[in-house]
Amino acid sequence: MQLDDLYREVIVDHYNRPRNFGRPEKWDIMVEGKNPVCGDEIVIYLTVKDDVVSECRFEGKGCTISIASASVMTESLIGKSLGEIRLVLSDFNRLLRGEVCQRCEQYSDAIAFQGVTKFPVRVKCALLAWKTLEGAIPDSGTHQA
Amino acid sequence: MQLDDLYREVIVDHYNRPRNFGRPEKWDIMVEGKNPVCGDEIVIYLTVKDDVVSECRFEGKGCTISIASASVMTESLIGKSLGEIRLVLSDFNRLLRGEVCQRCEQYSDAIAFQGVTKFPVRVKCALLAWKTLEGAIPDSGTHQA
Amino acid sequence: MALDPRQIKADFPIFAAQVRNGRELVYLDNGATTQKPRVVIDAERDFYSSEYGTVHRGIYHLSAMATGLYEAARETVADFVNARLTKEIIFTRGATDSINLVARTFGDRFIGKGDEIILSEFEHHSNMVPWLMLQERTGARLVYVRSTPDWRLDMTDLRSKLSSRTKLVAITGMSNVLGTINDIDMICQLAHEHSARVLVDGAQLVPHFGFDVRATDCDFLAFSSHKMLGPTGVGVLYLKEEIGAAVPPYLGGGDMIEYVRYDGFTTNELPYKFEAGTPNIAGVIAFAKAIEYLQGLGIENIIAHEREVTEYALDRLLSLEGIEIYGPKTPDKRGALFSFNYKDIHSHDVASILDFANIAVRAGHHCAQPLMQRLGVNSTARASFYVYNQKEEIDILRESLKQCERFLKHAVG
Amino acid sequence: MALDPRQIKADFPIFAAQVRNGRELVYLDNGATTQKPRVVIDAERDFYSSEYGTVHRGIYHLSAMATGLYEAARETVADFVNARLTKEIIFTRGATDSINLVARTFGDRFIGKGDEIILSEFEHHSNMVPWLMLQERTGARLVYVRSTPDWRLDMTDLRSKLSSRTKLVAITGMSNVLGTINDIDMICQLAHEHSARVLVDGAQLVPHFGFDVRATDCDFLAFSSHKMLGPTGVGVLYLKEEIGAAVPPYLGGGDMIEYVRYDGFTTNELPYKFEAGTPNIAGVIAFAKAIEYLQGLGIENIIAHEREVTEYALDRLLSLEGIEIYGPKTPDKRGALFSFNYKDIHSHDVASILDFANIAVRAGHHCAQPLMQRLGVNSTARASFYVYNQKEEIDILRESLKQCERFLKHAVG
Ligand SMILES: Cc1ncc(COP(=O)(O)O)c(C=O)c1O
Ligand SMILES: Cc1ncc(COP(=O)(O)O)c(C=O)c1O
Repeated sequence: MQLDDLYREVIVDHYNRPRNFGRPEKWDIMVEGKNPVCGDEIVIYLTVKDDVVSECRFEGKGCTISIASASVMTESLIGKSLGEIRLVLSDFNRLLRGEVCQRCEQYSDAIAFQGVTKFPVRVKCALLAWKTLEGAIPDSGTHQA
Repeated sequence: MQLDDLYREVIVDHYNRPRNFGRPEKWDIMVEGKNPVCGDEIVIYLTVKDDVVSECRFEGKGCTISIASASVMTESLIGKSLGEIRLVLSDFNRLLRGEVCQRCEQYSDAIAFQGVTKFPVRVKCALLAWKTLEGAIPDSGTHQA
Repeated sequence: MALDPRQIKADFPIFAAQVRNGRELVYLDNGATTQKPRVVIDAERDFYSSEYGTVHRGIYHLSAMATGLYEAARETVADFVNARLTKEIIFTRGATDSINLVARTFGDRFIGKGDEIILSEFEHHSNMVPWLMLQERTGARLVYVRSTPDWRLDMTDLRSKLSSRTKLVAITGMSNVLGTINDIDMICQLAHEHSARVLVDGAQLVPHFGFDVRATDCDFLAFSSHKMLGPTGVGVLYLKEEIGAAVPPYLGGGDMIEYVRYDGFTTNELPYKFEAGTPNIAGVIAFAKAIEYLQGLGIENIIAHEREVTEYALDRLLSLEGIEIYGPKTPDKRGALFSFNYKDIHSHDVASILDFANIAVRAGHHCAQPLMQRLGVNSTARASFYVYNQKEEIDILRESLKQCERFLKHAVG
Repeated sequence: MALDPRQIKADFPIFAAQVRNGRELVYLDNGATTQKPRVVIDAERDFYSSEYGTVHRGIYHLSAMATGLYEAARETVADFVNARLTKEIIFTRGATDSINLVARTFGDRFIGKGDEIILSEFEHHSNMVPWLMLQERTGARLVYVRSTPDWRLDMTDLRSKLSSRTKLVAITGMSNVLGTINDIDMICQLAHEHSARVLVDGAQLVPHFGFDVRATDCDFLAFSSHKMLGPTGVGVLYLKEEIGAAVPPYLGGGDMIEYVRYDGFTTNELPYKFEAGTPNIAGVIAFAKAIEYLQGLGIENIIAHEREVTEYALDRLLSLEGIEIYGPKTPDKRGALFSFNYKDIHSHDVASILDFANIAVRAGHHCAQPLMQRLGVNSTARASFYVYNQKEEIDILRESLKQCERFLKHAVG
């Protein structure tokens, strides 16, 4: 286990230069998420055209992992249909549970978060944006015991 | 430590043939005591003439130690003034705390209860009658932390 | 596979430590608390010695490890009682604490004036006093189901007492005085027909027979670690998710909240909502080891052993002249726990004298004073068995009981 | 005599076990929980291995011994906090449980609608939520005393807020975020002038400075074993006898009763009235060993060590560029506990990166969310010290903090 597994260059890069950051002029779906334990907050804005995400932006405060993960998420959602989003969501959840996920290679830099599984306490950070989005896509069917 | 320290012959004798047992025709002071843990119950009856205990009887249900101790108590109180009773009470308490008590030799068979100190859980049994009486003699000043 | 108590005993350091006057310890107060196997003792020691940290909050290694072990213990318990969801398992201080939790949350929210709580006549004080206190707070009424002459729950009486007023049936799985095992499946079914919830006091039952919360469909199950080879200071409350979500919190403090403001707060999700403050981390982790040890023996084998001991004990003890046994005289639906009085020797004297033969039995009211009155006694002695007890120990008990009398007789001279 | 942390460390097995990448464990989360010395670990193991039994009820040898040890532990605690009577010491599950006990007994009996409870702005959730819950139950009001710019309690504000409506001042002895130590003597004096009771949350203060309940004349004192070298799952509530006798019981169950009937009950005397169910026997017994260990080091020496560490840490940390420390910047009336943020690195990242240097610090809101808002931050990192911490560890912390930044910078490329 290396600290670099957590702070992959690409993650730190997304943290320092978050993509799709900042509130857009208009949007179709807005959803807020918080982690009470660390005070992290995130707001996600989705614009949907013909059932396809045309724009996805976010703003918020958080640690390296939660911000980078939100940044990666926005990139991997743009151009996807709502049905596909559900798949991406469940794939990312699986990745963070340490399961094999070949498709994840296709989602922006999502695969970089594989190393986070070695830091169980940080998994929550990596999932903040994704869990938040999940709340806005009611049928996304990822279950938790 | 021997079981005989607890069940001295004289104690078992008092249990089998308790002295001053049974309710008298009349009395001046009556006081009831119970031990909720073991269900033991005791009632003590005192007759006082000119500040001196002329009669002391008891009735109740209990284990060998509590019954024998009540029996011994009645014997050691008869003929004593209320002031002397306080002394007897505190002496018996001291005996059961394992302290030296030379006067105790004078109180009927009280000294036989010395062995009970080796059985801390039975000390309560030995004290039931005495504590009960203490409640009826308000100024008896034995303190407990 | 039959248990081998001799071999099991070797796992429990106390038996080697407590040989007195050449006599091995015959520990028959398992109804009160059980001894601990080496794996449990070592689990606590190892945790403190090499991986101790707090749970749920720390980012650092030790805390992450402790959290992992603590939450794995919750899964072990969930699995053991077959809970649908891990978050339906709340760690408490003990069965008493678990029952009080239900009284303060479910009780205060859903049981009001005129509502009824049904109990048996043979509940432990821990499953009576919280309801008596609720009665004082809310004006709810306690209703007691009669016992049959054989000291079983009178199911006809239960049926007749269940009504739309019944909000809860709070009942012991197994009596800690009589050994009686209640028909929880049937009780749940009957209660649910009246939309009443069922709390099972599993303190005695669970250690000896296991429990399946889904098969019985009970709503609450309370039990204690220390009565099933685990450490002191740990208990479990299983409660159905839907209820946990609907009731107010129990204790206030760290971990049970989501957000706190100076003027209010919101509660955390299950199970944390009911676990305020730093939990008994080491205790919980070691408790999981106790469960694994029991699972290693095999619950089926434990049940078979319990049956065998029960049959033998009933046979050997009932045939002893002068003994009175309180509780069912047949081994069906009955645990290996026997309350008795011998001749007219006070139970305290019996216990003291047996102690001299290094036999540990309980004497007193067993936290069931009202039942003592029903039984017409002030106190009883009680011998209760577990996985490390051998049938031979019943013979030792029998012989030593006879000595009691001889001893007290002899002393008279 | 000055403490020798190197030597003390040798008493704590974890430090030998947790060497990672050649680096010794620098454990700086003592505010959350402390590590355990061998004497404490062994006390639990030995108790379970050779003398385990239940307390208060058993006639037999093991139970008598366990009861003796358990009650001796109570005396150790009574002596440690200088209680007038041993029975003023109640064993609970932890500080959180202790405070909830007061809220449910004293609170429910004596604090009604319109009555006021005074708190500081920097209470732990455990000393806020129970009162917020009481507010919901009874309509009592919570009143917060302002802090000075230096993050101390504003005594003038306290004076102005005390009134005949004040029923309780519930205040921390030492803040678990700011390190601030309150002037409990003065607070008790002022509160008592208004006939208000004082509850001291001693979770942080007691382990580091000891406490004298008679000298301060406080009415309640709550603290936890696990924050002072003892096992998890044990806490203490000291409460004045006159209060204990006047309030209703807390949990219902075994041991806390005198008599139980099917339709009512009477409570046992102090301290048992508040100890329902089988207690954490092994935990309590081992906790006494922890206190004895601390007494062996000498409370005066611990205080001196705390002072030395505080001075050095303030000096070394305040001089680090980019650090912000929350709490008093001077060592008087302040514990060796430092919340901080470094540059604009999130506290979670700080904690993760420090963890790689085998330094354990806390990150988050430290169960004081409202205070975080007052401080204008989402979270902080926190380094908290104890008897086994050396001044050198402050230097290690300082150097490693600098690495954080370099690490995250470097990674950007
Ligand atoms: C049937 C029953 N219920 C509840 C309890 C209380 O358990 P604990 O003391 O562990 O809280 C006991 C233990 O004596 C019991 O036998
Ligand atoms: C000031 C303060 N009060 C109360 C508590 C709660 O203690 P416990 O979690 O042991 O119940 C803590 C511990 O975090 C604390 O720091």
